[in-house]
Amino acid sequence: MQLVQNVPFFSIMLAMISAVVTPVLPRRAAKWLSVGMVSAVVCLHIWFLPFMLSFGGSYNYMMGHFPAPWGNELRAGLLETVIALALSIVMLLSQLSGMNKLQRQIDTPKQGLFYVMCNLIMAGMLTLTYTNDLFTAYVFIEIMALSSCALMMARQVGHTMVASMRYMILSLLGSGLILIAIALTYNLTGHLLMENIHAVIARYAANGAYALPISVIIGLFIAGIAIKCGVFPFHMWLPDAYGYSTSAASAVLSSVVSKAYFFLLVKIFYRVIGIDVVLSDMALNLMLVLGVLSMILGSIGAIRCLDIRRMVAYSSVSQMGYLFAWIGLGSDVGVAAAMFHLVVHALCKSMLFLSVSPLCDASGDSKRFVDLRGAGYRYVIPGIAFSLGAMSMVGIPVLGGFFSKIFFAEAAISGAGWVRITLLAALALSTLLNAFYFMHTVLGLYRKPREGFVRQPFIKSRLTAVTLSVFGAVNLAIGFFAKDIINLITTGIQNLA
Amino acid sequence: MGDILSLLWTHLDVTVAILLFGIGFTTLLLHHNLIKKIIGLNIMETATFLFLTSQGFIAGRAAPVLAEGAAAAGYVNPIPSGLVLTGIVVSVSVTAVMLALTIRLYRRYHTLDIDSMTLMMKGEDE
Amino acid sequence: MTLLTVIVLGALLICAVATCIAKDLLVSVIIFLAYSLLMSILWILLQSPDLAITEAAVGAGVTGILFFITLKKLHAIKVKNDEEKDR
Amino acid sequence: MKKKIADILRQRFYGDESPLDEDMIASLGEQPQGLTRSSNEALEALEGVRELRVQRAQEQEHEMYRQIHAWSYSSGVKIIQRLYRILSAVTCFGIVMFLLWTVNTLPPFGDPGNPDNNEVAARYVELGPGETGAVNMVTGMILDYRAFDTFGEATVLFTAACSALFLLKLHDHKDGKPTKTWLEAEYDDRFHEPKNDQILQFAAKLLTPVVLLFGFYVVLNGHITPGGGFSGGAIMGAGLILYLNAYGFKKTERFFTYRTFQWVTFAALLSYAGLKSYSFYTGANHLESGVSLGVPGNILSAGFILPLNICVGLVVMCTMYVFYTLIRKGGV
Repeated sequence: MQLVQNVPFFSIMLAMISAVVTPVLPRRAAKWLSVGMVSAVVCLHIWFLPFMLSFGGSYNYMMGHFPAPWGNELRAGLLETVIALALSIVMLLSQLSGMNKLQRQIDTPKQGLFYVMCNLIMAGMLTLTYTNDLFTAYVFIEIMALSSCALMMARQVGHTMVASMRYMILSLLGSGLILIAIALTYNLTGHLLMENIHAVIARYAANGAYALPISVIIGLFIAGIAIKCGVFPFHMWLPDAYGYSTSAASAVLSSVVSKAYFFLLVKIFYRVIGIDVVLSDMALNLMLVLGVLSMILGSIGAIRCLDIRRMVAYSSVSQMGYLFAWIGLGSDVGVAAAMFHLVVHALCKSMLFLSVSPLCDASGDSKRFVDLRGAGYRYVIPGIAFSLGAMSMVGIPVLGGFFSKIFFAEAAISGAGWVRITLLAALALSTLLNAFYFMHTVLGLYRKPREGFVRQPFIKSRLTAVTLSVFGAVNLAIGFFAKDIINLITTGIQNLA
Repeated sequence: MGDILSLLWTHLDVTVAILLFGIGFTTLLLHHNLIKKIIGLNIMETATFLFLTSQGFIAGRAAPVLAEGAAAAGYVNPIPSGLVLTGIVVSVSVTAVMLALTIRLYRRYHTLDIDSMTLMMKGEDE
Repeated sequence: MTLLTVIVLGALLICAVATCIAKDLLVSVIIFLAYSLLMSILWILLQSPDLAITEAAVGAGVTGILFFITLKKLHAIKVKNDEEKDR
Repeated sequence: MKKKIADILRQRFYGDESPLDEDMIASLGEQPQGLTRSSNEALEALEGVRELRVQRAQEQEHEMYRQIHAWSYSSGVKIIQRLYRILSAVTCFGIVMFLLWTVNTLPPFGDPGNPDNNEVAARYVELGPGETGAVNMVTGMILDYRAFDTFGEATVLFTAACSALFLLKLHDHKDGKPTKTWLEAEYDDRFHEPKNDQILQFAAKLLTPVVLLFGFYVVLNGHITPGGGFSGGAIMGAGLILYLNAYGFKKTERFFTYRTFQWVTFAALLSYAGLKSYSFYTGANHLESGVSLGVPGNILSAGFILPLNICVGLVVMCTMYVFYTLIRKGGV
């Protein structure tokens, strides 16, 4: 085994160890340790990606001295590497960009703890991406749930506290469902490692045994993860949580945490249950229904908002709906489109959240659309970043969002019967609604300020400007290399099974 | 009907676990009081653990603390016990965090009812 | 399936229902502790002594203490609040 | 009715802890002014008319929201809540029925031929003592075969402790002087907790050493008898809590402060991570680990399991104690 193959293990351990070390460090050191750790992980992955490309397949990494059905394992493949790299970049840029705002919004002694939580989320994200073991996934889901709750309420106002209570309740219901699903899986197969479970379930599927429990398992996993991602009927906590917590926290929660959960679901479909079993199962329709509902209703919720951050938060609901609906479509093309959109949306939504908060600062700390008029002139770089992100979400050509819409449409057309019609209609309607609320906002940013608006002095931070420019460049690059990325993802999905 | 009942009787442990899960789930979802919700959460989690543990049980075998010279076929399956051990610790930490949140919320809103909390929170917004 | 197991299972169900419908929070917490102890007995019957000892220490012990101190704290906050209201 | 209660409570609250955060205060300061129209340029006039229209639309929208709010405070919220409750009750019932139905199709209870009694469990029981050195196979499994899970689990405790600190910890000033809130908390604690209760103190004097010793015994013998880091740590934590209850914070602060918690958790988790990283790395790269397992059944055996158990036990003990102190007073 070459040294480079240890990268997943090194990244996870690095994140965990820096989380453990942070509480005893002074606040400044904690901050830079966290940033340094995330950048180290990004660098490790940049080293790792070419290796995985030349390596071709995937490999298992034993955590300890015992092979597959006995010990814990990690598994590295192309898709995992791409997702981990993308989400680590999001994490790094979010931390840097939200740093100044965070120092003003969170009590000084508690800032160190904030970075502990960031490190833990990083560890959880990496582990959920790379793990080859269902029970490890459960443990790290709980770590993610606790630490994202802490991130949410880091800025302690009434909204975030009530939202985090609601989040905890829903999230624990979700964990309960996932744990029952894992217990059922263990009961049927006697294994916890993904490949071994897959072998046994494939055997059952071939001779038609235990069809009902397998359906139930799929349904429970879908319901559990849907609750945790905050798609439509379970989204009550989301607008308050994302809308009032500090901007770095909102960016991390919407882009890293929910994406990691979603990727775990895809992994479970491909590697635990087997995609052919899943695709022929009735339970998948649950995903389609949840997805379409949250696509439409999330957008409608966004239109009804008077406050820019709640609008961006609601837009998150609708975008998670896209991912669910296109997995629910039940074809490989749909999964590839969803994975591409996962990357695009992670980069885009975090940029939106992070550019909104300087714009609000420039408008006298108000989040209402009326006061935000002309903010694009007052603070140029965040204005451009927001417009870029909004245009990408709407699907203006050359940007990443445009390509994901194209891939979505292609995948939907390849579907059959009423599913095709529903998805195409939902895509059209949701894009229209998206365009309405995002363009409305962007145009508002470049209008004359309302009369009687007094321009108040605000702090311009160089760090925020630089990171937002990098964010913008990354988003442009995604559109530029869309074809390559989708090729990577398609190969990765083939390797996943 | 009799068939189903006898089947449920042979799976008695698991059936009770599912019923307890239902009770806990319903309490967690429907009860207004936060403390009750947390107790419901605990019941739900222990029910899941009971479900897991009962799968490791093999009638007539002993706990997996190995004695010298005993046959390997004399012990129950140790895996579910290990998993549940992990689960219990997760459940106590989650409970502690929920209780801490409850205290903070009570200090702010002076109620344990999550719906009135939400109403007051919306009131702050106007 | 021994008789003892059946009795413990039945008692578990009764405790769970009683916890959820009890009006007083303290009563509810105490019944929950009884539930935890019954669960640890059940785990001995299911041949998992590790779980039994952990549940007795964590579920019936520490969780119970945490619930009690929380109730006490809530009461203290309430008393303080009432005093301020009277003033 | 609820509205009234909300109002009363809110009014009381504005006093000590203002629920208005900066955003809201900022938005309060800027009441929308009446539009003044500059007479010269037609373009600006047009703009002004549009502004007026937009503003009127926004006012209407605000009015609509206010009405919705008013409605939702009275009857609407009741209807929606009832609907939500009925739906959730139906969902819960459905889930339980569905699971019961599923359970019937599962393999029978307690049968040795079930799919989960396969080669995995067999190897743990047959080769376990030789491969891990532990006699209690549950400990052997969680601390050697599946040690990464257990590391995650210890981290869950650490995460929970940090979240509770986030929520409840009261902080001193920089120069070490206690703040007003801290003093108030201290006062409240003295007021509400038992003071020099003779019976309690006598019982604690007798019991605390025994409880701590028993906890330590359970931790040390984790690989031989049932128990281990988690249960033993919880027992030790309970012992500390008993001592605190009897003698108050003055006495416990002599040996357990916030810094103790910080450094003990840090050291324990870091040594866990270090030891396990070593064995993960050697295992994955097919190197010899060079750890001798000793004779299964002896106290000094089973390689890393004994130190790992001690680490886990320390983490659990500190976390449990810190949960208690945080909830009681808001600090260690």
